Amino acid sequence: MPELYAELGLTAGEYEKIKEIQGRVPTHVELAVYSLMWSEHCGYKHSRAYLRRFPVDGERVLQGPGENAGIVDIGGGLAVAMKVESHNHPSAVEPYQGAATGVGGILRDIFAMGARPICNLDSLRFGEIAPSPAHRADSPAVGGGRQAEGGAPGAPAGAPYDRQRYLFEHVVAGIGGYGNCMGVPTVGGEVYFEDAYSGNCLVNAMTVGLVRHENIVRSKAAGVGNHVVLFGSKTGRDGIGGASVLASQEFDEKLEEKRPSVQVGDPFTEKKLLEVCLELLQSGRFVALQDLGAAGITSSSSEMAAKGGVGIDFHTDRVPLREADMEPWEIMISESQERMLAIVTPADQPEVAAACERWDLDCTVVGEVTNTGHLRVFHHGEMVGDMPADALADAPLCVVELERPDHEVDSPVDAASYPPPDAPLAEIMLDLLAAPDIASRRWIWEQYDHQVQLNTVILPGGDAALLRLKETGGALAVCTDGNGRHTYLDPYRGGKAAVAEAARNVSCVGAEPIAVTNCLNFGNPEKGPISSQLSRAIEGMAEACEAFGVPVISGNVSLYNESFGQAIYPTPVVGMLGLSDDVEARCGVAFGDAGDVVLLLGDAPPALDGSEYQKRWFGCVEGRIPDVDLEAEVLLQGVVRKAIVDGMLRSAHDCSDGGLAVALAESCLSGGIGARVDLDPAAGGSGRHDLVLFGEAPTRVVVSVAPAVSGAFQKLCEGAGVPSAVLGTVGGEALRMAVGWEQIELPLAAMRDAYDNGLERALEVR
Amino acid sequence: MFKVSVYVTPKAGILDPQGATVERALPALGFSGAIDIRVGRFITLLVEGDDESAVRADVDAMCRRLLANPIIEDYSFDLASVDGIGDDGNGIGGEAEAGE
Amino acid sequence: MFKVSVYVTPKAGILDPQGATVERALPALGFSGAIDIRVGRFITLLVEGDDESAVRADVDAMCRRLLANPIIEDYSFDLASVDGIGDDGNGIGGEAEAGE
Amino acid sequence: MTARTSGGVRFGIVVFPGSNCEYDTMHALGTFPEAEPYYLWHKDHDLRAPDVVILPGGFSYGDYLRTGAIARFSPLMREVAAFSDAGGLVMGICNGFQILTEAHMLHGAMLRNRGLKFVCRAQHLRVERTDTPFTRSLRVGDVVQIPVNHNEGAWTAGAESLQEIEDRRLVVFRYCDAQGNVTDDANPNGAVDNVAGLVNEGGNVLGLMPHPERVCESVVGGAGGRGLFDSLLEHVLEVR
Ligand SMILES: Nc1ncnc2c1ncn2[C@@H]1O[C@H](COP(=O)(O)OP(=O)(O)O)[C@@H](O)[C@H]1O
Ligand SMILES: [Mg+2]
Repeated sequence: MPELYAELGLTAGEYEKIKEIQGRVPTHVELAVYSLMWSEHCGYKHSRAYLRRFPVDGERVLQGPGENAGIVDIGGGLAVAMKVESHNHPSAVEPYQGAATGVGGILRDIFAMGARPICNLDSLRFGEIAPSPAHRADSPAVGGGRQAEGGAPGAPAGAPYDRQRYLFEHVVAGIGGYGNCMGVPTVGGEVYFEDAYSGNCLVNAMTVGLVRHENIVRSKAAGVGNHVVLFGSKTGRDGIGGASVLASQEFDEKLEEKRPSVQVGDPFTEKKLLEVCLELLQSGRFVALQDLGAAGITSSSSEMAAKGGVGIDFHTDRVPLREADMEPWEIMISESQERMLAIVTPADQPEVAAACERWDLDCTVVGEVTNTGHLRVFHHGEMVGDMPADALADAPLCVVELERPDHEVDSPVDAASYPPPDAPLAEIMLDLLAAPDIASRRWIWEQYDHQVQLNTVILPGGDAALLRLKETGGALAVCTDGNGRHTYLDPYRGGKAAVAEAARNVSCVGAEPIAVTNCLNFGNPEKGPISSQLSRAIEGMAEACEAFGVPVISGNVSLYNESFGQAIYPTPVVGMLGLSDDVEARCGVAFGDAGDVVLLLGDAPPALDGSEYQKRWFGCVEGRIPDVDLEAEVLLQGVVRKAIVDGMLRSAHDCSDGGLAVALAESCLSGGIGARVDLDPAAGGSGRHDLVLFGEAPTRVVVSVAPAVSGAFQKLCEGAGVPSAVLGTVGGEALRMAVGWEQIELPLAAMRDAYDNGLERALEVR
Repeated sequence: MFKVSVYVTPKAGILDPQGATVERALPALGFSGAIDIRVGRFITLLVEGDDESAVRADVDAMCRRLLANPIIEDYSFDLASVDGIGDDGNGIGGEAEAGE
Repeated sequence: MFKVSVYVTPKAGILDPQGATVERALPALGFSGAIDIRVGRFITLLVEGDDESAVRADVDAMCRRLLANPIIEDYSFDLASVDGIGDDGNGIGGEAEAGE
Repeated sequence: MTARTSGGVRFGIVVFPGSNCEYDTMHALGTFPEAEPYYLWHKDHDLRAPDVVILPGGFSYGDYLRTGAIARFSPLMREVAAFSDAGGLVMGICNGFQILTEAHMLHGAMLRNRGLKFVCRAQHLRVERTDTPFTRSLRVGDVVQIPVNHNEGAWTAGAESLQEIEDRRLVVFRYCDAQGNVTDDANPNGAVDNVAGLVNEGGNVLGLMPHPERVCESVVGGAGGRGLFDSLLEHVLEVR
């Protein structure tokens, strides 16, 4: 048995603790249950202490972290449930099914709260899918190409791109395959391609749901004698991961058959599950509701019992099986998808059964609520496990001594030490517009139904998606943000920047940020440098949330994202929810009429450190990203929102990847009209024109206004203490940029060709 | 030239939502007594070459790399020698080769 | 009890985008000389009954009405008698019956 | 078919397991004061005196096996067939169109999109016929913008004669570019002859891949779909 606990991922200390709690040597079922509940995934051993740093309270918060999803009040008797979750590892093994079941899982978390999912977002990271100029043999930049110290992973020339393309294409298909079938629009998200993710892709899915206050349901079991009801799909051997060592101990000769199987998504069944849950919630038939996610019945039943301070007796032999010969421990930990667990009073049971019957779903009473405080597992009447529910839900904490990663430095790079690329600025600009990290994501979102439910007012492709609220005339804005490169260079600043950028995106469409969900994707937390990245990223995120007065209402932690000992970039993904009272008071990124005045809000100096330009043209990621001035950020976003509400802005666009030049180009392309601008050659601090154009800095927004309101708008900025500078005017068939003595002219057609086709071409180049 | 028939099926134990849905639907159509329905793919192709064992190895590699997804699917295939390209008979010939 | 294997293929002349895509992808993977690739469905099921010709008629109706769409697809199937439900051998047996 | 003589125009929206545009169809019809939409459950046996039956978009039965293949056997589909045989108006949108072809209530069949990808995007359509109850308020040659959203929308005549289908002028909408040119570039899925929508011989059953219910309000993408519903309302109110 001692070898067994270790193979299950438990430490000797934890095993001793289990024996102490149980007062004896644990049974197979118990060991399986403990090992999962005390795993990082379910127990948050390494992250729980840091997560406490997040601000979780606020006037609107109806449910903070601790439930299947967080919930905030949005007025009019309505509330929004939201959460983001990772499915990184399953997607690396089988990208289509891994991504699909990731979407399925997060959707269940939302309707487990009683909310109808109204949109999905997806935040993705893969390895590079095509070479950068810095890595092309004939590259003018090769001379300037440098490898960062401390082992920052740069793309070696001729890297194998096929696997990354395969992962990317199939992940996108899987997300669409599931969300489209569910009738939930996928309206936003992000994707980056960095070598740091080549052994470990990230697939984070977020769902936002809408619920009337009175229909909110929670997962707290209650009422001794009530039924525990399992409904949805049958249970098979899906996703029985590490615990399959339990099988190998006993069934060595049958190991091949007992091999854990990949979870396959069945969105059709989930759609029926969604409808039946909402129907039954409407009529108040559930005492409590919980989806089955990681660790299946084990985690859902023990969490329901622990939250309610009650016990649950569970009968594994009653569970409808897909494969007849499953062992009790397999049934307890199976991760078969599209299943829910509910607590139902005996009086309501017939109604629940009838509704499931109507929707052709299995529905079985698999246990009852008890007053024991224990999760007891029975198989054909024989008790095979008996554990205190609260002990299961309370994994021991692990504390790791923090260590600053070697590659982190205290000062930014000296831009002067970077030999300027031997290429015209216009060429660099077109390359950046076509870069897989920047180019139009249309290829992705045309594979997603982004319109079903008839709420999508601002389509994917803008700063944030905007969904109207049919019930109130208001609107919700949603986006995800997180730049791993930035966080790698400085976790604290990167975490802060992720929240600030997400809030900025929401503000740019006219909505006020009201709640955050997040997914923390990091490497192995047992290593000091990784835990250090995790704790400091959280600190930065928390400070930013506090500055905006926005609570963190839910999230997910995905650790151990490493391959061959190489961790991914530390990647916090922030999901931001914004609220607007009036759907008509909105703004997009598109330039409008010729003659409109273009302005830049914010004056943070653009930097090379961690920029797309540094990565693509110098082949490295190094330095230290600029810090976000949160006070300035809050003021700037306030001005943007006020100007949108007052109808002053024709367009607003956050300046991020690719810097000011790319932001201007995107506003031109989106509006189908050019612009003529004059940029301050001293903005980068170093006198380098390339930095003025492509350097990156937080807290900057490009806006355009009609000439008649330009004066009033500048006065508004001045009054609020927000720096604004007139850059030029909208008009013409090209983007013309003057930087000091240099003139760059980019015809719309050339920019469109690069931007619109960049992603698809990157998938094809050999 | 060989005519190749490839049979791709969901691996045992792997959920097959299509099969399960068809199985549930059949009784309503008046077909009872059909169970264990699994829906896979049937791929036919013509492969040039005279050396059966070389073609067999090629087809096996093709199945592994493109025609089937070995993580969730099993495959098998038959080979039948044909005279010319024109032949498109539907017969199942040759011996089956189990994949994986 | 019979084990039934149903083969559904795109009708001759009907566009088969999947087959065409596979055909285009193969050379890049180093497989040349594979042509005329058609992707269809392979469905296996167990059907209760002792009377082979009755089962055959049933399966034919099932194919015509549900498993294949006669406007765009052809089908054929084999039957193999099996002892009990437990059997899930993968062998291809019985004689093929051309549909439509 | 029970004809109604007064009140609103009744639209019965059939809900199959896996349908997901029934709410949208209901909402869109709600923007027409004369429309009286209601849901029908696929296991029902009574259409409840509709003026028009709509088979909405979505993924009935998960689109498993073939799109529409299982849904067409729903008990209610027998009633829908009887209703259409008696001249009743039936409109199948996207998945509804797929179901109607599987049920042989419309010609042809659907193949997977030629790009092998799901496609959701704005789409221009050229109106080919206006002598149908579905298009009477439009003009021949009009270009309307109605989004498509499907994985298997490449209509093909299959074993049936394309020539006969064209000769009988059953095609009502074709995919086209903004100028109304019916080109291959403007074809989102590889449908034969750019067919986006067609009617039966009686002209009382229409199937179309694009989603008119998605474009009935300017705030979410325009009003390109209103013409179809306007036509139906006009027609029903006139024949009363
Ligand atoms: N990074 C985070 N920030 C805030 N809350 C978090 C974070 N990670 C996890 N949580 C919260 O911890 C709880 C457990 O998360 P998880 O195990 O992912 O839930 P589930 O099993 O429902 O998917 C949830 O309430 C979740 O919102
Ligand atoms: Mg949950």
